[in-house]
Amino acid sequence: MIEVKYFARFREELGSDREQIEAAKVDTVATLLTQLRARGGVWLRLFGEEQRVMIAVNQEVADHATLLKDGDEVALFPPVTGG
Amino acid sequence: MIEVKYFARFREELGSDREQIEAAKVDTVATLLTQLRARGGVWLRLFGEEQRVMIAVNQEVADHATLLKDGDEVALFPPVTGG
Amino acid sequence: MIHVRVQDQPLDPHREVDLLRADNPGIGAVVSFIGLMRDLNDGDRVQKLYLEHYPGMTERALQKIAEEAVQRWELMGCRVVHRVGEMCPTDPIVVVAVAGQHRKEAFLGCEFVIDYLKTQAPFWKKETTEQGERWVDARVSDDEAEQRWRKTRDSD
Amino acid sequence: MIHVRVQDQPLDPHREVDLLRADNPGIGAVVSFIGLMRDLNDGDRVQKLYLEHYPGMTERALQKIAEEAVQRWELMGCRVVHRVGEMCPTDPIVVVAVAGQHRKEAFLGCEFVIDYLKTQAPFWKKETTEQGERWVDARVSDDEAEQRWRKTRDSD
Repeated sequence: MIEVKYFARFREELGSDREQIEAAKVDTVATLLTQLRARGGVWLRLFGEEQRVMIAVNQEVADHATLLKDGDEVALFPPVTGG
Repeated sequence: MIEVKYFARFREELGSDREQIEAAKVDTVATLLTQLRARGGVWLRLFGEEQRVMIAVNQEVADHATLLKDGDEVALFPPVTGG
Repeated sequence: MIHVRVQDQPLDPHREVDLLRADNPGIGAVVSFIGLMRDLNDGDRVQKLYLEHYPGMTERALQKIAEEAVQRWELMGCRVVHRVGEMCPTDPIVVVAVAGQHRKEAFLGCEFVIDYLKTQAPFWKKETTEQGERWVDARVSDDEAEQRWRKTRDSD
Repeated sequence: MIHVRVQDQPLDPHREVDLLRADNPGIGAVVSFIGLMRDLNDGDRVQKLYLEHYPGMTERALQKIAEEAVQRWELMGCRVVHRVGEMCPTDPIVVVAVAGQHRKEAFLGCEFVIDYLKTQAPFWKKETTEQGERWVDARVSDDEAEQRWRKTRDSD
């Protein structure tokens, strides 16, 4: 399984801070995002191609091309606003 | 009279922190420096053309061309090293 | 020499500067940045601020940024402490304290850390105004500030 | 909002930062520079440092530099305190604390003040090493640091 985490505005709008997704169905971040968008509604709105989505895999900055494997932790979040 | 002040290394090497100079004899900082150099010895060495001498007139940064008048306070000092 | 921390307790910037300097008479310059909660943002009065982070990744990101700064400018120390949770106007949100032999590298190191933190470390601000709660948008100026360090990378 | 001071008593940098911030919830960024006495200079152990100044002119120079910084970057406050007389390794020599709405201007203002202070404010350092006393020479790098602000003046 791949654990997907959502933070801040994404977490609130999705009403969820994490979920487990079947690793066999996603080989890259790009396929994961495609699968999430396919749910429509708020998923499509938040993760649409034109949205700014920051991605981390195993707590390191990642991008659409990053490969995924069983046991990975993926995080999706809006641009950061700390400091 | 013009009051001339010396600071730091200049003060120590001249063995004096100030003196009064006849205002009639100096109309600019340049003539003041020429007069001091004419004393020879340490005066010539400290205020020679090739030396870095910082100048203030009435506590404002000045240069060789600055005009002097009776009652002015002139300060001569080495490059500053604060902070 | 490097210390990074995320805490929900109030932040004491002076303590971080003291710890940074402690027992090192070779330090000639300390530059510190304190980010404070303002009572005004985008023209609206802000009553409260809530800061969320990504436990684990946030600390790793701060550590990485601090290490890069120390290496790049041969710093003698770097402390980064960021507050999370709920806070009020005038509360310190973040402290970046940097020590070096001379001032130039301390200024550069400190600015580098806060510029990167602003765009790379996972923190998110939500503010409470009279109109209710809202997530704060990222600033384009922060991206530009970060870009500057990439451009000059080869010419250091 | 602007405060400059020369003192022979030990300097408390934290107090200056606190006074700078006091009662102003509009401040979003405080950048401070602390210059500290190092126990090593040009390869020699330094035991003591003596700082001379030009009473009257020194305060005027600091005031002028602080005013220019505040005006140029629309700062919300600037405090410059410099110690004179005799001091020991790890003692703070100078504190420049600057407050602004955002970090960019606070960093620029703080660096501007210390760069100008280094080349324009009448202070002179004399250090005591094992070889005896010596006046410290001015650094070319300080002149270069100051020049940078002149060059960019028109392009701000």
